[in-house]
Amino acid sequence: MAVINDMTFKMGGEAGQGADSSGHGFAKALARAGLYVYGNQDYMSRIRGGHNFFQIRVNERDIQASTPGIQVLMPLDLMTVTEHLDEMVPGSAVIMDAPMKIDDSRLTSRGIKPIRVPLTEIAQREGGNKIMMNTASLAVAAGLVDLPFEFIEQVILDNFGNRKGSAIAQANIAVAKAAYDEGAREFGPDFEFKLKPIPNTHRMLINGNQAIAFGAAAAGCRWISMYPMTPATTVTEWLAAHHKKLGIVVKECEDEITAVLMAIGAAHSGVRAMTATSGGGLSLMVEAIGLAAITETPLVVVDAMRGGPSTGLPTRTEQSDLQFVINLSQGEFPRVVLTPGTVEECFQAGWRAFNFAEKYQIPVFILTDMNQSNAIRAIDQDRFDMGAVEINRGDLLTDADLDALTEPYLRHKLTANGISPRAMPGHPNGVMLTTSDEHFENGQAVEEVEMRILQMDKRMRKLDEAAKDIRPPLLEGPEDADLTLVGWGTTYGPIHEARLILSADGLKVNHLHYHEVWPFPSARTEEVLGNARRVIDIENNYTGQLALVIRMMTGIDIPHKILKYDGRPFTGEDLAEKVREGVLINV
Amino acid sequence: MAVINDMTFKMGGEAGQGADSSGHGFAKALARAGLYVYGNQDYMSRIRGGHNFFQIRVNERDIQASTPGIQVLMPLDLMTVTEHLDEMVPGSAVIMDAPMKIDDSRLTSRGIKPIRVPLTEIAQREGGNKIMMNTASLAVAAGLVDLPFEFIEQVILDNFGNRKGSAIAQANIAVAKAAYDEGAREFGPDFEFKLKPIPNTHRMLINGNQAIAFGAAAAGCRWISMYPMTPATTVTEWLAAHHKKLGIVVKECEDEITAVLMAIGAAHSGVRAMTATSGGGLSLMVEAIGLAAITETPLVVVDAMRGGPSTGLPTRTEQSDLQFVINLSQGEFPRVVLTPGTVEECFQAGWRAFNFAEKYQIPVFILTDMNQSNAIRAIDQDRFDMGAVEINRGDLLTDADLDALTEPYLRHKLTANGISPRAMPGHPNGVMLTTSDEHFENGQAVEEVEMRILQMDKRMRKLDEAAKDIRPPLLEGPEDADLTLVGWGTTYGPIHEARLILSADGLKVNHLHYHEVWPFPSARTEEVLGNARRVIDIENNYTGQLALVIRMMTGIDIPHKILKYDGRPFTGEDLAEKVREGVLINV
Amino acid sequence: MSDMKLFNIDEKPTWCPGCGDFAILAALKLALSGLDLYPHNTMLVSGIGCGSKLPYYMKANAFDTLHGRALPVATGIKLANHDLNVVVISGDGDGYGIGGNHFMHVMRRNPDLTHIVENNQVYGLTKGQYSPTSDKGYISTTSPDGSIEIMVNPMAVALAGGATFVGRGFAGDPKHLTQLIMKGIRHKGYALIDVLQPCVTYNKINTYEWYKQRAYKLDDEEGYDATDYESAWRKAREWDERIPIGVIYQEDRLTYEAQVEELADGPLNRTSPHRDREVLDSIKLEFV
Amino acid sequence: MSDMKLFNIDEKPTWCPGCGDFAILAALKLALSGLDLYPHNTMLVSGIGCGSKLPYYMKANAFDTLHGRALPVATGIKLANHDLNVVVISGDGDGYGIGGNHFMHVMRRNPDLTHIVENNQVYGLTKGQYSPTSDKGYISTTSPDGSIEIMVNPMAVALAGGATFVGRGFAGDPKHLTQLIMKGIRHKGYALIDVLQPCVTYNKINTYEWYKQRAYKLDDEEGYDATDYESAWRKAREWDERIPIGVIYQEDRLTYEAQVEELADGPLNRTSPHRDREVLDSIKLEFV
Ligand SMILES: Cc1ncc(C[n+]2csc(CCOP(=O)(O)OP(=O)(O)O)c2C)c(N)n1
Ligand SMILES: Cc1ncc(C[n+]2csc(CCOP(=O)(O)OP(=O)(O)O)c2C)c(N)n1
Ligand code: SF4
Ligand code: SF4
Ligand SMILES: [Mg+2]
Ligand SMILES: [Mg+2]
Repeated sequence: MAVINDMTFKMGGEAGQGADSSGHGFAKALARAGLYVYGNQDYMSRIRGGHNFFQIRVNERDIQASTPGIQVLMPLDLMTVTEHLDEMVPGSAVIMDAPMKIDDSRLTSRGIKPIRVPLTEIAQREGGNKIMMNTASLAVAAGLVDLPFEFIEQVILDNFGNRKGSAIAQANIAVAKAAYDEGAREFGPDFEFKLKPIPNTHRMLINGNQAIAFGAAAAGCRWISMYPMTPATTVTEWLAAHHKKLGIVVKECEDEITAVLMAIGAAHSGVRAMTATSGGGLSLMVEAIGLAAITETPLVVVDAMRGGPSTGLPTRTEQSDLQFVINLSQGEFPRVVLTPGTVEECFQAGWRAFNFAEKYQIPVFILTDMNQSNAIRAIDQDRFDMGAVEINRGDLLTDADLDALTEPYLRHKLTANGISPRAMPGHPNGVMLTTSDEHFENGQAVEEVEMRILQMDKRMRKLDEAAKDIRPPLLEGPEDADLTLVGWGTTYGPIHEARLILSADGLKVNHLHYHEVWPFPSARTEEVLGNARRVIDIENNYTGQLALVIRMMTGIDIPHKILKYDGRPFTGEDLAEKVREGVLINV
Repeated sequence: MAVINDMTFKMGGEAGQGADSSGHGFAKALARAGLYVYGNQDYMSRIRGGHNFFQIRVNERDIQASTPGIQVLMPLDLMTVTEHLDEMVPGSAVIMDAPMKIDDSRLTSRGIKPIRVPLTEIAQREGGNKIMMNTASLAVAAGLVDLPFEFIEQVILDNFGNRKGSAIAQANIAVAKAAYDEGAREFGPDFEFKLKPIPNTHRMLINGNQAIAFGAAAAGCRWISMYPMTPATTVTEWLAAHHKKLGIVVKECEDEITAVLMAIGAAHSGVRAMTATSGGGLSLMVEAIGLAAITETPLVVVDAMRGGPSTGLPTRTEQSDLQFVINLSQGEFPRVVLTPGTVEECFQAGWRAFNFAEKYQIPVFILTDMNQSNAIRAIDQDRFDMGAVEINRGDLLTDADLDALTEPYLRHKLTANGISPRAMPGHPNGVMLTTSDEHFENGQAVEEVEMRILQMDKRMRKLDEAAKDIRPPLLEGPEDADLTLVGWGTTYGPIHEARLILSADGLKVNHLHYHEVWPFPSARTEEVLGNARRVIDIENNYTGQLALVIRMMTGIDIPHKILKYDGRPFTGEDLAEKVREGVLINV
Repeated sequence: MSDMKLFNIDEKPTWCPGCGDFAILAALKLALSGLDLYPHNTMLVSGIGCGSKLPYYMKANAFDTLHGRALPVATGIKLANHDLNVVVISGDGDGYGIGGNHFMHVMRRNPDLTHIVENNQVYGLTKGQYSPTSDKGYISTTSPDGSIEIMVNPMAVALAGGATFVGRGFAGDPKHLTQLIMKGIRHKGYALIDVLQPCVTYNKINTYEWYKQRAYKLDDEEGYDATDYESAWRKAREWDERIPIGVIYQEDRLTYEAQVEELADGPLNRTSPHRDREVLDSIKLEFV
Repeated sequence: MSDMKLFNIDEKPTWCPGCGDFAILAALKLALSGLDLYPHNTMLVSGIGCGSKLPYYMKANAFDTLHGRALPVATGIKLANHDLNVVVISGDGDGYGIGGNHFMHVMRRNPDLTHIVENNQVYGLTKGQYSPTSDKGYISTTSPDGSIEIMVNPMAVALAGGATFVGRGFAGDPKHLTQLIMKGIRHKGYALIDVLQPCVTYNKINTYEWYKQRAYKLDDEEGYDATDYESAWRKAREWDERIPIGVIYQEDRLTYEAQVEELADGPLNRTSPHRDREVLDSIKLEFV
């Protein structure tokens, strides 16, 4: 009767209690056991106190989102119990420190098992420090669900630098072992949810921001200038932590204006350069992005979205910058907008962005969001294939090309495809001028009608070229579905899960996922949506921005929408339920 | 055979030679003569040199745009002659200083009359200063076309402070008189284009920026903080020149970020406050506009558009910020966008903006452009009716209201229409907190789902309310036309003129003009365009932004477009010609 | 003196236990009540950061703005209603980093604002990156090998920039801080009060102990004359071994609002909107 | 010494006749050739304004950026290719007004940039509004009754902010200016060169004559030691009666780029993109 390899763990507590890092370690142990894992965190805009949690869903198949039910809750404080009681499924367990002040009947009455273990005591006794209570709690959980102890042990060792001899590692292991044994012995037999390692797997555990940063690194990015802003900061922090290995210059600046402008300077000089920020910082970059556009400087900007407007919900998720990014800055210019929805797509966006930027000499945006920035997923290692990463710098003149040049070099030369050969400043034959004013081919400012039109046309032509490189939206599920679910970016996961659930119900449903959204892939959109029977647009925002873009570009209206703007991500179950109930929000 | 009251004058020269101010004086004389006038300038981004011109079209009927043909050219330098020769109509005249180095046959061969008058000599002889040559040139023109001398004299007197005794005024009048007489006597009889004053008229001559500023003043605006940027600066400069009369605080800041934030501070305190800028400055204001939105601070922002992207064409016109303004800043919030297309509409936008801003406690944009900012038009004085200006401050609590308050004041109270009563900070019962974070009704930051949704819904509800106040697009011409011309903002003039021309051709054509564009007037749009036979979208930009918005909001596609992005405004003739020829640019 | 309790509110600060911001909050409340000010005639304007949350935890008019943007909003508020006592709250990143240009230019204007900078030499709210006041060599997630920029010296910049009141306090000495804030509020003009504020979570270098060892009171310096620019300049540049706290410099200069003629008749917000049909019609005639 | 003619180009400046910018252009070309620099190893980075048009009128690599934004672009360029000689050109509004925060923070970093500020104490290109360096009381279209802010003193701010080279030149003395620019370029680190630049069209107060009456050369001051911070501080604050020109202050400090280890092997742009399959695969294992 046991349920094998299908459950959710949740660890919660005040900010600063470490639910996050402990949970992350536990997820790693699960991934190493060959299981698929999806973990996401929820935290408040404060450093200590409040209520944060980390949630880990485990499964035997690749999973893309969390589910509502919890099988094992690991509260570090009382609030975590009371806050999440409603989410516990029958037969689930709450692993509590023995003295936790809650009446067990509040749990048992709902069919939840109160698992009281003297966590602090064990931590102090075996490890000599009560902060090892988190470790104890996780170890009880591992024991409870039959996860072999070796996986817990290994993660502890790793955390402490893999030095077997380390006293602190040994203390933690001792705590874990004692707790594990008690969990397994006292409560295991009675607990129906179990994990069974899958041998011979090669998983890795990564979140969206790491994947984007890793993708950029794989593209040979050597520059990131930025200003800290949640949830984008970790892109930089990951690169900073690896700067020696990657040879990347990391520059924290006095503000986002400087951050983007320094990147523009570096990019103009021939370095693959990027910046990463969130909405408020992006707002400050708007003027400079126009500069990149008119000077045809390759620029990669990561915008990790959060609840808006303004400071809004600074540690919550939202997908509300799409139209902003497509339309930002005065005047008109070509740009590319990538909207990855999985860690694999984040990785790809990370390197593809640089190819778009350099090939077309334009600003390229990677739009991600709070949820995706932090959510971790276990995937097969070969999904991050370094061999498949292409580097295309576009039409970049080499020293030899410049040596051979017989005519004056023209930075903004008019060409058939709109792309002017680029050179790095420094070569005697490549002396170049560029400017934010409209310009002649040689960069001199121009006000005359004719050249203005030619340069404008030239720049806009690049959009047509870039459109050929854009990956059309992904259609998953049967071509001739009765229902088409449409989404972009981070909703990929929950929609994917919802599709599986609804398909299991017998519904013929497919999923149109936009991961590269601008230049807008109109042809494929018309092909799929033009003939769709019933369409639902699903977005983490108020106005249904993708639906608006679709209508703007194709005329196709999607009146049925499921929109969520409370700062929390969807789950597959939520969506499936809403679709079933026909609870469709029309705006 | 004379053509009466239908002609165009053009004065041109290097920057700094005064074509602009002289031309403006001449236009004033014409308006006082009871004629309708439309004048626009064309200038380069430099202080001296280059080539600038000022062009004045005169007519007996109210006119809204310039026309291509010139009847009288007044070159202050040689370049002006060569640059504009192609625009001269047969029978037209070039009024030149006698020694101007150009072969008369280049003129006569095209049927143009070279009118050589020793302008500098007259200036020096009669006035004692050769810079009075401009005056001489205009006076010759006046003589040539039979404009009674009194109008010239009066303008000169006005310019010099209306002091009859002023020596410099007298010198100028002497120059003018001598030149006028020579023009009338020697060349008048042979010249077929004539002006005839219309008595008992009451005209005024005003440009778009003055009209916006005047509208704001009429609304009781008491604050403008700004940073200089062409073509918006003159809004401020006009207010600064009148600050004593209007009691308006004018604050030039260190940048546009400060400018908009100071206005937000002032507005929050209960002052009607605005800022004015162009695209680059607006880009810098993006973050702060989101702040105004979430704190529900009434804010009026004038964006005078110019050729983009980036610095682009800094002294040229374009309509390319529409989508930017509708979508700017992270997250989603209500806003109003006014897009006046005539000086009357500019005036109205100037005061209506404050009512929208205060009634709905939102950011309101007035979009104008370089052409409209500077173009002057003579209109009947009663078109600017101060009595018709309404002041609606919305739900603003008085001291008495606050005295009577029994419950704590809630700045962001949830209400049925989304509007929370506003109070000015300072009253003991009205102590208030607001923040850029999402907040409770009392302004405290909130992260919980429920209040987030309530506040988001509350803010967005205001858009529905505001939609009721928005003036639907103006339809001019027959309801059942064969052709509908669609435009917004400054294209009103040329489209209006084109409609008249095409109607005269016998075409049944009407004109749908958007002057208040967001919240988008979908109902009226569907009504008019849903049944239109043939539609052409006309815009001063590359992508056809209004057409994109129309499609986004109604699904109606307008494949036929006439788009112009060379920094110059349309003329009615251009448009009529393009329509006739079927030269439609499809993007 | 007003009742300090008037400034109390039922909101528990979300700061980390031990954070220097608690003392600043307490000192501000004491200073306001000591000056007989009230929640309704006080306006707090803050940026974004740990320290900038201060207005949430006390009762007074408040506008929490954007990261780095408190000063211009505060200037707008002050000019619109100069009857309000306007206190600006920002962090070091907020006030000297992203908000540095507002800082430079507000000094030239000298509006009557009291600007408290909670200077913990680190970015607290975003979890510990180095800030413009971090010491050179400071190690953080964005400077893993130590930052390679010299720190901003806000006292020196303020003196060079034309501030009319330049002071420094220490969150570890709340009594002294209260007095200093009172002086700042009493000062007619822009008053900068930089506060050494230990961030117990992220800044493990500049701790209470570190500051305590270095901070000394200018009040205790015999004959120190804060109105003497030259002496002030020497004190402003002290750092590291010895860090002076107290009023470093003070000068009399007309405030900005005293020079704006539109404000002569009283606060602008009381007479806005302003409209006189006759005036408008007379202006109309200029276009004729 | 390179041939100055190499820097010539067939573009007539659009400045007003008599504008101080002409002399600055000439001095810059002379300084570059005097230092044996070439168009291809020089990079001019300018903002927007009359003065910022300078790069249009000579031959060299150039990036004309945005109003106020030259410094960060220049820093990016310098760090990406430290072999380039990078000269930044801005106006007073550009450099000290809207670009003030970049100015404050570039000094902390000390990249090897030479920053020429064409200081005409007015906004030229936008037709004569007052600027942050306009004297208090300056009358303009946006200050019809005279501005009521005190001017920025860029020399003092630079000293307080940590600039390692602080100099002032005068467009009315192009020879001296040429020498000064040469010193600035030779200086390893951030060199500020503020140039008194008459705007003959809009600034009728601070004219050639006005400056000439006041400017005096520090070279002529017996025993003036620009490496002495205290003396520099006194000179930096002189204005009005007497205005010192020349090198006010100079200090040796490591440049930013000398401290970035990624640049040790040569310019970054020469080795970008950088990709090592083995390194990447090893990093991948961290996620396991
Ligand atoms: C435009 C913008 N950029 C970045 C952020 C993110 N952010 C919030 S607080 C903060 C820094 C806080 O440091 P500080 O100002 O020193 O205040 P502290 O938290 O240390 O009190 C940053 C970078 C933001 N809110 N807005
Ligand atoms: C963001 C932005 N704001 C405003 C402008 C308009 N603008 C162009 S140049 C300039 C001021 C020029 O003054 P300064 O920097 O002193 O240079 P100058 O023309 O006097 O040489 C301004 C305000 C702009 N281009 N961009
Ligand atoms: S992170 Fe630092 S500054 Fe922020 S609340 Fe905690 S101790 Fe205070
Ligand atoms: S306006 Fe002034 S600064 Fe600009 S070019 Fe003319 S004289 Fe020079
Ligand atoms: Mg800080
Ligand atoms: Mg200037």
